[in-house]
Amino acid sequence: MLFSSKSEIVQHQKKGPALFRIDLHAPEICGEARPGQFVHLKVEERGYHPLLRRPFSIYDLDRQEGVLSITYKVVGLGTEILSQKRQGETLEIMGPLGRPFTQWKEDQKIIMVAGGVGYAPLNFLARELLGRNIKLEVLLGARKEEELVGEEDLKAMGIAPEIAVEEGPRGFAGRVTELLKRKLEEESFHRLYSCGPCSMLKEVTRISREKSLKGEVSLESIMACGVGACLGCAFPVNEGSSESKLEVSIGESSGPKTSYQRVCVEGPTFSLEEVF
Amino acid sequence: MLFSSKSEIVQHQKKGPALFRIDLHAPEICGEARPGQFVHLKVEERGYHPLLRRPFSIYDLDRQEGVLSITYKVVGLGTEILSQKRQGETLEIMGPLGRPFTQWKEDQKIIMVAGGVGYAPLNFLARELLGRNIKLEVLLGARKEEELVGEEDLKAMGIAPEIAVEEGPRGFAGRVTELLKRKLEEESFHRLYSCGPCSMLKEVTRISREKSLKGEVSLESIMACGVGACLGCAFPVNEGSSESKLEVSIGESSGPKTSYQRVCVEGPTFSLEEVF
Amino acid sequence: MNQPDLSVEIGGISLKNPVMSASGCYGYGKEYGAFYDVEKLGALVVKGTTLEPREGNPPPRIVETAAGILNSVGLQNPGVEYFINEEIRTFSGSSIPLIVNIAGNLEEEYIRLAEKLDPVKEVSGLEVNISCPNVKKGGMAFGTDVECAHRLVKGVRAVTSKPLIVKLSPNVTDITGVALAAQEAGADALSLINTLLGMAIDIHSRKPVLGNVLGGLSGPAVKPVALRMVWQVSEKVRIPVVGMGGIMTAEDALEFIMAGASAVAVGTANFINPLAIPDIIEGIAGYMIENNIREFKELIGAARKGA
Amino acid sequence: MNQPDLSVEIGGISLKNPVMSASGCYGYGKEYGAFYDVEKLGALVVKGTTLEPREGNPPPRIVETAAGILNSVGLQNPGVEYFINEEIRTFSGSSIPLIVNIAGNLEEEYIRLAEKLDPVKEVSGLEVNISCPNVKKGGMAFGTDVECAHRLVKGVRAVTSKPLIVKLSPNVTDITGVALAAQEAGADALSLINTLLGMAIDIHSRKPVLGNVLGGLSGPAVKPVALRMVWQVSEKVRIPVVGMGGIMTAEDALEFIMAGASAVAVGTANFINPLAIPDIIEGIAGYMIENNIREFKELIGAARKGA
Ligand SMILES: Cc1cc2nc3c(=O)[nH]c(=O)nc-3n(C[C@H](O)[C@H](O)[C@H](O)COP(=O)(O)OP(=O)(O)OC[C@H]3O[C@@H](n4cnc5c(N)ncnc54)[C@H](O)[C@@H]3O)c2cc1C
Ligand SMILES: Cc1cc2nc3c(=O)[nH]c(=O)nc-3n(C[C@H](O)[C@H](O)[C@H](O)COP(=O)(O)OP(=O)(O)OC[C@H]3O[C@@H](n4cnc5c(N)ncnc54)[C@H](O)[C@@H]3O)c2cc1C
Ligand SMILES: Cc1cc2nc3c(=O)[nH]c(=O)nc-3n(C[C@H](O)[C@H](O)[C@H](O)COP(=O)(O)O)c2cc1C
Ligand SMILES: Cc1cc2nc3c(=O)[nH]c(=O)nc-3n(C[C@H](O)[C@H](O)[C@H](O)COP(=O)(O)O)c2cc1C
Ligand code: FES
Ligand code: FES
Repeated sequence: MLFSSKSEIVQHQKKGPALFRIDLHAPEICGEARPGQFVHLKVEERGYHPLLRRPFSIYDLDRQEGVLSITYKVVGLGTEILSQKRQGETLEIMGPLGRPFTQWKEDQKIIMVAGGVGYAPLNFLARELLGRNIKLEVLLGARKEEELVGEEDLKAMGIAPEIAVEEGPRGFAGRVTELLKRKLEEESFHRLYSCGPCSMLKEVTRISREKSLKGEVSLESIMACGVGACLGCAFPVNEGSSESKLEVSIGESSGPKTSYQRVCVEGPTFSLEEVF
Repeated sequence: MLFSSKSEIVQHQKKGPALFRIDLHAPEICGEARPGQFVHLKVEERGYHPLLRRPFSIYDLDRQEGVLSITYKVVGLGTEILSQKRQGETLEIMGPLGRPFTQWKEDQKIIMVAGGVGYAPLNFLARELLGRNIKLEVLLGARKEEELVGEEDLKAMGIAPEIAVEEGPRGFAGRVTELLKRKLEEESFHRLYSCGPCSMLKEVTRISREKSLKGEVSLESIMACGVGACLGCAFPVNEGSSESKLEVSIGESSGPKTSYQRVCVEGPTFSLEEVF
Repeated sequence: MNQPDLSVEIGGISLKNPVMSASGCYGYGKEYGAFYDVEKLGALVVKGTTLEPREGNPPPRIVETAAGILNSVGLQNPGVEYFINEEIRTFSGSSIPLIVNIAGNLEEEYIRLAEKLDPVKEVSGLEVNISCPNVKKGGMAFGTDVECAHRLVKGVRAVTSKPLIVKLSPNVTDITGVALAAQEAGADALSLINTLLGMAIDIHSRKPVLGNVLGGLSGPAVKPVALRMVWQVSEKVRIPVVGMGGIMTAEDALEFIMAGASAVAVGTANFINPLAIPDIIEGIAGYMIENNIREFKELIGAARKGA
Repeated sequence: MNQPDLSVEIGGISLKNPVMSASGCYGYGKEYGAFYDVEKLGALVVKGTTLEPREGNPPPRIVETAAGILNSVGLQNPGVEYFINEEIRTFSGSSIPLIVNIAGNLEEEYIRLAEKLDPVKEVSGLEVNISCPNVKKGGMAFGTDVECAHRLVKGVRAVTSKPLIVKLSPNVTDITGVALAAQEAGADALSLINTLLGMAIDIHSRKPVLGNVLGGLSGPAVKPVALRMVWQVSEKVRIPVVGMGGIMTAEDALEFIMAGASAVAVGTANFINPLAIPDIIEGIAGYMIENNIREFKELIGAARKGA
């Protein structure tokens, strides 16, 4: 059974001008959750504004304490309401949802590329990978310095991420994809994991393909149900590369044949071959 | 100009199981407000649930401090949301609205009849009448003892109200209208003011008419605009007894000719001749 | 950037900005005059006026629904004679266009109304509310039948030279058909939408909530439907469209304008925010300044351009 | 009081309680099976099924509006063959009625669909979605024209003995006309409403939000309109009506039932509360216990009794 119930906010921290971290007591979800999965939160307890739940990646887990964390950026009404919740209040939460990142036994050296709050699902993954003694390099990008997410937590895990800030002045002054390109000129990796804005992921996919680097990305989409029932979150996925039964090819599309897949079930994790 | 803006909650007190008093800093409204008038409050600052404002009588005023009080009962979503507001938060408030109680110079002895939270507009009136050294008797009724409103405040003004609690055990065990009937058998008054549930006001009107006692009642109605623009709050008022220009007689009604008048402008105060 | 140019012309009526009051939601303008100078409006649309006085429907007349309200006011108004003899005076000094919304149950009523209002110089235009039940046609609204609508508008057109804005009902299968019929019959502009027919039931008393059983739905809940209809109609007609239905903010108004409306009207929003109309006017100007748009007209139908 | 009797019959299909899933909002039932036992439902209505597989519309497919959502999923489904060959297995052990929603752009598609599903024993009934664009009639939906609707239902009726629930579109002038036509053509029950056609515009990109421009509005925003239509239709027809549109709670469901619906369907609510359906079933039972109502049928049309 999937879990859907109220969870208490055990901590709510402001992490940046529009950045927050919430820790929720949700032992039922913690037990099963895997990196790359997400939870679906109801931010408004009364009334219908906003009506729908909001999806957030699992940022971190404390299985012992049964505490699940998310890190989010305030972008609209839902996240604005969320940001005003106080410790001790409860939130309706359902999860864990979606396809987790795949982890391969043979991988020894992995690169992660994150754009802003897109770092969220990668944090939980990083913790697991490090537990497996994998060599990990992380590239964090953002437009502005204050939009960077994860540096502190990575450092606590013993990882020094490389930083790209478009508007400077810290780290590499440009896009994180440019940093990735340079990195891949110098070094090789067994796998790439990435999450961030769509335009970034597109570029990451292109660069990785050029270098024949395999990996997975985590996509976002507007969601209604979050569990596969509404087909609202569809994303065009390249055919033949996935195993979903719902595949119906999209006739008009040029390029490789694609079919619409559910980001909430077949995703949000997709392989680099499947997308764009 | 009518005032419509945000006002700070300077105090919010629980007065009974479902009864609250809010004091708002609203000097612009305090200046002009008269007993019997009301304010229109927006209880939800974000979103459209509930969509409309909620009307509340002015319970008390401190003109010096610019503080306006309302006393309200939680009956649905709007009052529920209101009850969760904290001191220091703000509320959108507009007012003062509606027709105040008329006060006659010649009146020396006045009786008030209140049903539950219907006491609200009478409290402000009582304070003014007492300032004019009028002899005042107040009958407070409720179904249950905990629904009584005003006793404490009246006592502070030096008035000992008579109590009728339908379900006992305090005071007169029955309806406040029965108490009124008995009272009017024994004594006479120059004027009656009353506010409470519609069924009570109907009975109060009937009893007063029998005794040729003049006076005014304060009515309630579902309101949209609160300022006379929508005609949503209409109540059938006996013709000839009012001066509104909007009078259009209601053909089908039996009994005296009536026309629909706006509770928010021609009311909420109506004379005993005008209603029922 | 200087104050942007918000002016627009609707069927021959010049507005200094594109925001009007919606009929029935703004009385005769006096009520909101207590909050701000009503001369700020692009145009003042007053409430539905009938030939004879109307008492309106029994209460309750209002019930809240999710992000909307149902109303069954039922055209309570003192009649056109009273309007011309009494109310009109208050507009003599006004510099903004006054638009009178007219309604009836018979074609002849509309024609008589237009005849009576034609010589009144304070009146800048008529909004013909064709959502009323057509008594001769068994109670279906004039605005739900292409032929009825055409004949009605043609009849009114024949007796007045004042600009005619025909107000369409959304309770139809194909609003573009009625829109085209009104245009062909001589409408100078269209306004849409009127309220969607709805109801609510009180499960405790097990009765309909409204005294009149059915009511008209307005407010944010109807916005997606209103916007779709404005989009569909403005694609088909060559006369200007006034968009309304759930406009609460400048952003909402801009959606209608980008869908193809040349102006907007604001109804239910006034009840929640008495300053809604001036706030919306200011918000549109702000958007134009931010986006470096000099003339309001550039925004009309902006979302259609690529479509 | 004992557990009240919630059972009801809809066009020959016996339901143990009056709450079904709304088509397209509940997948094939598996998804919500992760939260509770789907056998709790009165009936399971699965998503719109077409003759050939459909890819659906380009994203974005969902946009939130005030108390509602617009969707433009566009009938994405793997086609009837896949349904019969693959999906149907999962229902073989099920004790609750399975209702398949069928859709097409041509009359023949509906008829072929009904023919193919007629012999499938797991299928208890067909819900005929007549809101689809009728390609031969220039794209207006089958359900917006009385004659089209009549012919379509008659055609389907002729090829299947399974109970037929005809699902009506709310985007019409007079829903009772279409309802009566469907009844006359042999429908065993009616379900209403499907989504209201709407749209939203992104004022920053100055484009329609949905990939498909127009979408269907559902959720609490549409409830007053849905309720009115259920009220109007159930007054006119003698076959049972399944009410839906914005039902979020047992109270909402009871409004539809008191308006005249014999059963209800729950769509959008599932997305917000995955336990919406069991909560609503429980809530209806609770209301009956509180009000000493033994048989669910006593509640059907309760608000009409005095009217
Ligand atoms: C699987 C998944 C995991 C996610 N994880 C995180 C996370 O860990 N941290 C985080 O900050 N955000 C995450 N998001 C995005 C997050 O769900 C949205 O930012 C949030 O729903 C916005 O809600 P809102 O009401 O504040 O914004 P709205 O007012 O709804 O929208 C504001 C803007 O954001 C866009 N938007 C809204 N929802 C989404 C969405 N689901 N995907 C993409 N764009 C959207 C809108 O189009 C609009 O432009 C995730 C999204 C998905 C699908
Ligand atoms: C002029 C005026 C002055 C008022 N003064 C006070 C006051 O001082 N203290 C106080 O507690 N209440 C007062 N009321 C009533 C108060 O406005 C309602 O109780 C409140 O609006 C209910 O809001 P809600 O969202 O909690 O209830 P809802 O969920 O909207 O409704 C709950 C129940 O209350 C009924 N109701 C809702 N609004 C009204 C209304 N305006 N009049 C009558 N019944 C209504 C509904 O029909 C429903 O049965 C006054 C009403 C008016 C018109
Ligand atoms: C209380 C009320 C009264 C109305 N009266 C009229 C009217 O007399 N004539 C008319 O054409 N429309 C009338 N309308 C419809 C509005 O003018 C407008 O078309 C509709 O409410 C949608 O806009 P909104 O959502 O901004 O309110 C009325 C609406 C409301 C809410
Ligand atoms: C995402 C989504 C998909 C839908 N798909 C279908 C469908 O395939 N066939 C159909 O007849 N109705 C479909 N509908 C309409 C619903 O079945 C229902 O009639 C409508 O949503 C109103 O109910 P609600 O407000 O409870 O959602 C769909 C609705 C939604 C929101
Ligand atoms: S959000 Fe409903 S299927 Fe993905
Ligand atoms: S509430 Fe609008 S006229 Fe009284």
